[in-house]
Parts: sequence; C-alpha cells; structure tokens
Amino acid sequence: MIFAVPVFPGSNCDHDMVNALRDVLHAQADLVPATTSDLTAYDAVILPGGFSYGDYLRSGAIARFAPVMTAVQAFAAAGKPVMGICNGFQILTEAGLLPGALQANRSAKFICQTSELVVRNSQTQFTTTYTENQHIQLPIAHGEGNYYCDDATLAELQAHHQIVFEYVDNPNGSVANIAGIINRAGNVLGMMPHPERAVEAILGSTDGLGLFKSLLANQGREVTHA
Amino acid sequence: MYLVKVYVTYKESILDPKGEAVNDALHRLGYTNVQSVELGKYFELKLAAGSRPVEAQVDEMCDRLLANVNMETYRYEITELEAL
Amino acid sequence: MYLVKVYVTYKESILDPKGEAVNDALHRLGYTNVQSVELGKYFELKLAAGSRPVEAQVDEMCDRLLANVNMETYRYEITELEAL
Amino acid sequence: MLKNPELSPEALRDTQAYREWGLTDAEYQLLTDEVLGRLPNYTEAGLFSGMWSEHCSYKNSKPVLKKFWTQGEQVLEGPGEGAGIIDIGDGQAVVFKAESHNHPSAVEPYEGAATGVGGIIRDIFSMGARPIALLDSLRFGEPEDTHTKYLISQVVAGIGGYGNCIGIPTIGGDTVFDASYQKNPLVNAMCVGILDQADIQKGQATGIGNSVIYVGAKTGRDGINGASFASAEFNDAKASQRSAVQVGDPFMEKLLMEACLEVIHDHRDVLIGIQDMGAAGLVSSSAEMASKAGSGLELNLDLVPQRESGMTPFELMLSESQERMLLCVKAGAEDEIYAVFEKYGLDAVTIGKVTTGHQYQLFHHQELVADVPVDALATKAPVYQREKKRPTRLNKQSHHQFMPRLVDATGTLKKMLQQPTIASKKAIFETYDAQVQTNTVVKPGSDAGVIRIRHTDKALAVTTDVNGRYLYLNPRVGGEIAVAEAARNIVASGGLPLGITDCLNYGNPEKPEQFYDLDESAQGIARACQLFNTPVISGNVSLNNESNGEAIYPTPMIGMVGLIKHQRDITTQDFKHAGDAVYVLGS
Ligand SMILES: Nc1ncnc2c1ncn2[C@@H]1O[C@H](COP(=O)(O)OP(=O)(O)O)[C@@H](O)[C@H]1O
Repeated sequence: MIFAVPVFPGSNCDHDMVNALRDVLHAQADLVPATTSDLTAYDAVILPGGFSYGDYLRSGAIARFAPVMTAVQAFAAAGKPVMGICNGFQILTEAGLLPGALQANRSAKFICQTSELVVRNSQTQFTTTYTENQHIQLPIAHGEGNYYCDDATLAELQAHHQIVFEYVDNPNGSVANIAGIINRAGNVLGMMPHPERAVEAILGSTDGLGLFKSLLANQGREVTHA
Repeated sequence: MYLVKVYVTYKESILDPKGEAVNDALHRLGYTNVQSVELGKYFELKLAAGSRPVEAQVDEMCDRLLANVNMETYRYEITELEAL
Repeated sequence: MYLVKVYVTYKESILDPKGEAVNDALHRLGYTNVQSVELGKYFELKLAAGSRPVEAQVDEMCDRLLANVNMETYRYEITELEAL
Repeated sequence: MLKNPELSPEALRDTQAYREWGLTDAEYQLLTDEVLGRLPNYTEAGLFSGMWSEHCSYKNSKPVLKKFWTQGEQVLEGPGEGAGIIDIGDGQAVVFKAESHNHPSAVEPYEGAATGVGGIIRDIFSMGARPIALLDSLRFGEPEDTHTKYLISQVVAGIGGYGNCIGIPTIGGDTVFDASYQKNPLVNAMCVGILDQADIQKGQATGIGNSVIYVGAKTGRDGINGASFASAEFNDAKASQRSAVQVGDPFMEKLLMEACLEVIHDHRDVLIGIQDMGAAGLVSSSAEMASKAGSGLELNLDLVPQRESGMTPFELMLSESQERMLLCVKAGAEDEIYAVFEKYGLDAVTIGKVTTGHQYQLFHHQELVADVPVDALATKAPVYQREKKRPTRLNKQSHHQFMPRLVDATGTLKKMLQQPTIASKKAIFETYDAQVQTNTVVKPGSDAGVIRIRHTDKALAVTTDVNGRYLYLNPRVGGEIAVAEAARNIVASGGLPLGITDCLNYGNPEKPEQFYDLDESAQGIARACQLFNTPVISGNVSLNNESNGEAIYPTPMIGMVGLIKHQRDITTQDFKHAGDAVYVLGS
C-alpha cells in the first residue's frame, strides 16, 4: 500500500505523518506537493495537519482549492481511502467531502493536550483493529476543532454510524462530542486528534497505530462500516 | 473600480466563542451594560470592473471562499470609485 | 438599547498577512480583477443605555480593547434599538 | 517624525533632530569628527542611530558581556554570530539563542510576542539549523489586574499563534507574576535547532562581485528604527513614540524557513553567507555581513521589494518588516537561488554586490545616498564603561533569618500552591503545540522539556530559569542561583548541562545602581557557568526596562540545554508509585 501525503504551503504535520508511516509502520509513503494533479499511483491519501495557507481566512478554506484537491475528489469518488487529520479534516469539510464545519474552540483558545476518545464505529476500514467502544488516548492540538453541523446532518450522521470517534471530555465544544466522522460511502475519514503523534511509546501513546494498521490490513477488502 | 465591503458573521444558531471572549473582557473592564458581542470578519476589496456584473462576482466569491455557508452568513456593499 | 457596529482595520503601513492570503487565493480562483483585499474585524455589540453617552463609551472600548491604536484604526455606527 | 521632510546635514546638526533617534550629542560628535570627518546626511545619521543603538551595538553591555565564560571544548561557535553552536557528537550540533521582545510586547502584546518568536526562529535557521523547540520566559505583574490579564492572554496567544502555525513545538519556559513587572512585562523567547556540522553557516559577505540577495516579505514602513525604540526607556508621556509595531506572518516564515534550509543543504557550493534581517533591518544585516568578511558593499535600494510606494532610503534601511533574510551568493549563481524561492512563492531579488575596499554605499534613484566605512557601522560604536554604585537597598537588608511560624502547615501549603507564580502554568502551556515534529518526550510541566534526536539514542533537555527576586536581594548570588537552577532542571531530566544562552533584562544602565545589578549578576552568572562547565554561547541584552523611573527586578533569563546520551535516562518530575521512598538531596 502506497500512501500519498499532500503538502500544502503551511502544512506542518506532513513529515510527522510520513515518519510514522515509514519508520514505525514500514509502509511506503510519499510527500506530494499541493500542485500535484494526479494521485492514481497511490492506494491511500492522508491530508496532514498544519496551517495551510496560514489558515488566515478559515482553516482549510484556501487549501481546498489547491490542484491536489481536485485529484483528492477524484480519488475519493473512486472509492479509495482518504483520511484528513486536524487541518486535513478542516480541508475535507471545506471541500464538501465531509459534512459540517470546524469552528473556533469553545474556549477561543488553542488546545494541546491528550484526550480520551471512544471508538464508536470499529467497522470502518480505518478502525477494524479497535474494538467497539474502546477507549483510546490521542493527542489533540488545534484552535478550530469545534465540530459543528445542523440537527438534520447530525441525525444523518447518527443514523448511518458515521460518527467514528467521540471525546470523553469534550475539550472544544464539538456537537455530540464528535472527534471524527466518516462519509456515507465509508472511504473518507476526518478527525481532529493526531494518530500520527501516538505511534511510539516514548512519545506517550501508541493508540494511534490502530488507524494505520487497519488501513493496511483492510487493503483490497470490503469493509462494512455500519 | 469598485470598493466592496463584505461582512461575514456566524449564523444565528451558532455559538461565537471569540465574541464571547470579547464580551467577557469588556465586562471585566467594567462595561457591564454590554449585552452581547459578535465577532465577524470585515473585508474591503478593491475590484477592477470585469466582464461580469460585480454583484454576481462578489456573490460567488463569498459563497466559494469568503464565507462558509454552513455556519456563516454574509452581506456586502458595493461602491463605485472615481477613476483616478 | 443600542446596536453598535465596529469596524477595525490595520493602519495604512501595517502589513496585513490575512488580507494578502485572501487576495492571492482570489487570484488563484481566477478573480484577477481583484486589486487588493484587506481583512479586518467586525464587531456587533448590543449595549444597554448606561449613565454615560454611548459614543464616549464606545470610543473608550475601542481604544482600550477592540482595537490597538498603535496599528489599527476603527470606525463605528450606533443605532438605537426599539425597546422590546 | 517620519513625515518630516528630510533635513539637510546642517539642519540635522543645528536642530539636533538625531536625538529623537537615540543618538546622543557626544555620539553625533564622534560620528562627524572622527568616524566620517564630515557631517552625515539624514540617511547616514539614521543608519548610525540604528547600528549604534544598544540593541545592535551592545555599547553599554559589552564590558559586562566580556566577563562571561564562553570557552569549553564543546563550543563550535560562541557569541557573535546569529546563534551559538555546541557539539553533541556524531557530526551533529545544537544551536540555540534567546531574544527579548519586552518593549514591543508592552505596546502590542499579541504581535510583539509573536514577532519575538519569529525573530528568534530566523536566528536559528540562518545558522543552517532546523528549529526543533521553542521556549518562552514570561514576567508579568500580579494577574488580578485587568490590564495584566489582557497582556497575559495576548502575549500567550501571540507566542502560540506563531509557534503553532510554523510548526515548532513549544516545550518549556517559565512564568512569574510580580508587581515589579506590572508596567514592563518581560517576553523572552528561546529557540533550539539542530544541524549537521557540515551545514554550519556564517552571516558574511565575501568575494568581490558576489551578489547580495534579498528574500522574503516586502519592506514596508512598519517598525522603522525599532532598534533604538527597543533600547529606550518607557514613559507614559512618550506614548506617541510607540508606533514601532510590526505584524508577524508565521505562514510566510514557514515558507522562508523551508526555502532557506533547502538553499543551505542543496546549494551550499554557491551560498556564501546568510543572515536574518532583525533589529535595524537591512542596514544591520548587510553591514554586519560585510564587516565580518572585511568587504565593501554596494546596494541599490530601488531593487528592494517594497510594499508601499515612496519609501525613503532612511525608511528602507531601518524598517523592521518581519520575515526577511539576506543572502550572499556567488556571482552567476543567482538564478539557481531564485528558482528555490520561486518554488515557495517568495520574492528573491539581487539588490547589491560585494565591492573592493571597505565602504558601505547605498544608491537610490541613481544617486549615492550614503557612503560610510562599513566597520564604522558594524564595529565602531562607542563603548561605555558605565559607573557602578552599590544600590542603597542592599545596605538596608536585615541579616536576621526570616523564620516562618507555621500554625497550620497544610493551610499554608495550600495557600502557597495557590500563588500564581507557584501554581501550575497549564493554562498557558496547553495553548502551545508541544508535540508537532513528533519528537517531544517530556512536554511542559516538568523540570525541563525533552526532545529526542530522531534516528539516534540521544535527546536534549531544555529549560529557562531565573528568579529576579533573588537578584534583587543579591545580584551576584542571584545570578549564580539562576544558572544553578537551570542546571538542576537539566540534571533532574537526565541530562548533562552543555551551555547556556541568556536574556539580560535590566533597568537603565546609565543609572549607577542599575549598572551595579547588571555587572554584579553577570559575574555571578560567569562564575556559575565556569563551575558547571556551561559556557555562554549566545544571548541578548534588554536594558531600560523601566517605567516612569521604576526598574524591574534584575532578571537575567538563563536558557540552558543539556545532552541526554541515552533515552532510557530521561526522567520526569512526577511521583511514579505509591509507596516509593522520597529523598532530599543536597545541603
Ligand atoms: N510560559 C511557559 N511556556 C511553556 N512552559 C511553561 C511556561 N511557564 C511554565 N512552563 C512549564 O511549567 C513548568 C513549571 O513552571 P514554573 O513554575 O514557572 O517554572 P519552574 O518550575 O522552572 O520554576 C516549567 O518547567 C515549564 O515546563
């Protein structure tokens, strides 16, 4: 499985992601510039964290128009796995690949801490190595991670088991404690916490490994996500 | 040439944490008669006349980039500037 | 009760990285007739009538908190709201 | 002041307008009579006011800084360059420096703090190092005060805003609240980088005909003559002077950093020197680069990328617009360098070249607007041996040891823990991204922050410390204590102390009692550094931290870096298991 990690001007977790994939998971991963318009050589795309284009307007708002996002749209439409972490999640919502929006944290401050999550759906291709309702510890680091969607969208998300991760102690004000969601088709996942920061014991947690291991294990398999 | 002023604010139902922070700060400074604060964005764009009507262009810019219509609303004013 | 709209923008010679980022993005989206973008803050305050004139209070709030007069300028509009 | 039409050399002399820029009459005299042998024009006098400010020339602190211990076989680069460098084995080195942004932060706390962080990061990557950690050392008044609350929230937001965005983890710092800093908060930032020794860069411009390339943000009228502003004392009546505010652009700096590191790594054969444009902007970086190399320099100011129209040579040279760097590149290799910056969407323009001789010449609209000896700017600032007098406060001290009488030990302990200075600083450091780059082993909240060095078994421990109150009571011993505390924090984290950087925050050195504090504490620091074998490899001086005549406590912030040879030796401060024995070590 070959991973593509698009690098937007201002991405800053791009190398962390590639390091996790290469050094810890021994997977093949390439950094690809935001000007790339073809991702057909890859099996999975991970949009990394950071402050694309400074996030000066709204996080992810400008990045969604980068050429690579046209390729990501096509990649997702073809049913291949796309994951957005932190700024990557924000970009996916701005691009309309995931519903809702990410707003400033309720405290109006940036928050960097370890947060406890519940895996609400372990049937997605990103989460099969977790058990349903398993509690895991993942770092968060964001200023705009307060997930918002309207009631109708929330009902949809709930009805189709699209809420994948929930916070135990909602740190940012997210609707329904949402930390990560998946699209209806089950191939586009967005989450605020950083699994790539939790892949080595020396850094405090290895609970993030499960996401990457799931993806690797499920390559080419049909996974129901409900 | 046009001067376009665009105001972007959160939709009614959406909490505005930054506005609340300002509200609290104003209270601490003693302005207890402040009832609420909303914090939005204010854009001033200078625009050369193009082939399309300005309104249509500005609407599009707002929808596509300047506002996130999932959670924000916008309004704008357009003034034509004297040619120099 | 008053509705106060405050617009805060950078002074002439101060760098506005946010405005520039939006300007560049609009250009990339094809709106090449955009000449410049400034991105400022827009506050909507609701204020109960106090013992002091509203203007004086708003001036003070702007000077003390809403703007930093070392690098920003502000202007505001005050409308009196109907009592409910 | 900026709107003034430029005065003629004679008018400048007669009106003594140079005083507004911080030049004294004696310095102006020195300039005319000895350095130039003629009257300087408006631009030239401006250049000297910036270069001869305390911030650039260390004219008041040089005799003190000479007392520091800067030796040690581990030192690859001592004070003098953008930042100091220490050998950590395996061909690698650690680079670090601290910088104060006290005055700008008092005026515009968010941007002041943010641009302080931006500046210290440029100092690190201009040495060829990749920045791997940030620390911030903060001093505020008592937090009950509304204005202090505002300062705290904005300063902290500014530090986080810059560091989080650019993607360098903030892994430590220290925070103290005391009325002494009420009107004059201290905002000191430290950056640590790591490099392969082969990549070490110098800020120099050698080789006749080689090109001087300007890269990064365009120059605007922001922060003009900020260096002399930073060196001035605060005074409420002088509030109008407080226009030297700049806005930081961490996004731009991220691109600039990546582009510069790419040039350093992949184009090292054509890169001669690189330096950031910090205090006194273009004049400081270019004059220092030429002076270090013993070269002359010629710049064409019309080529300088400009954000505003109609900028004068004075403004262009003294602007402190952020996120700019100056490169010296082999003649003929310019295109190669432009291509790298182009890839990152950044301006890169050749604005001048290295010349024979030792003159510093500026051209504007085809006219020679400044023509002065390079060294006069960079190294010939006057040096003052200030008068030193033991402060009367030190004579008034009682020698009775204070004996607390404890009635309710638990209650007292709880009260102490509620003291803002003692209480956890979580509310501050949890707004900083401490983990980006995925190397942070110990986050803020322990004795020192610890960063592992990827692909090795090594790690670095980093801390900032100083207790100004101890220095107030005894400057020399207080200076020793500051270094000792830092060393304890490193050792308690499993590291061997390697060296220090510092920010010397003091009052007005022209007051003999303030100078006493500075001089004495420097000697204390020097002695402790020698004993711990932790040489001073870089640092920064911030004087005139006074407000309406009241000085802050003498506060020399010590930033120390230690090496942890094996990651298994990393220790944290928390108790691990119930039932473990607790020991007290030391006297
Ligand atoms: N401004 C700050 N930025 C980052 N970390 C901080 C800051 N202030 C405090 N800390 C963290 O909290 C710990 C305790 O802080 P403090 O009590 O101020 O210092 P110390 O214990 O070194 O005297 C520090 O070692 C550091 O890890």
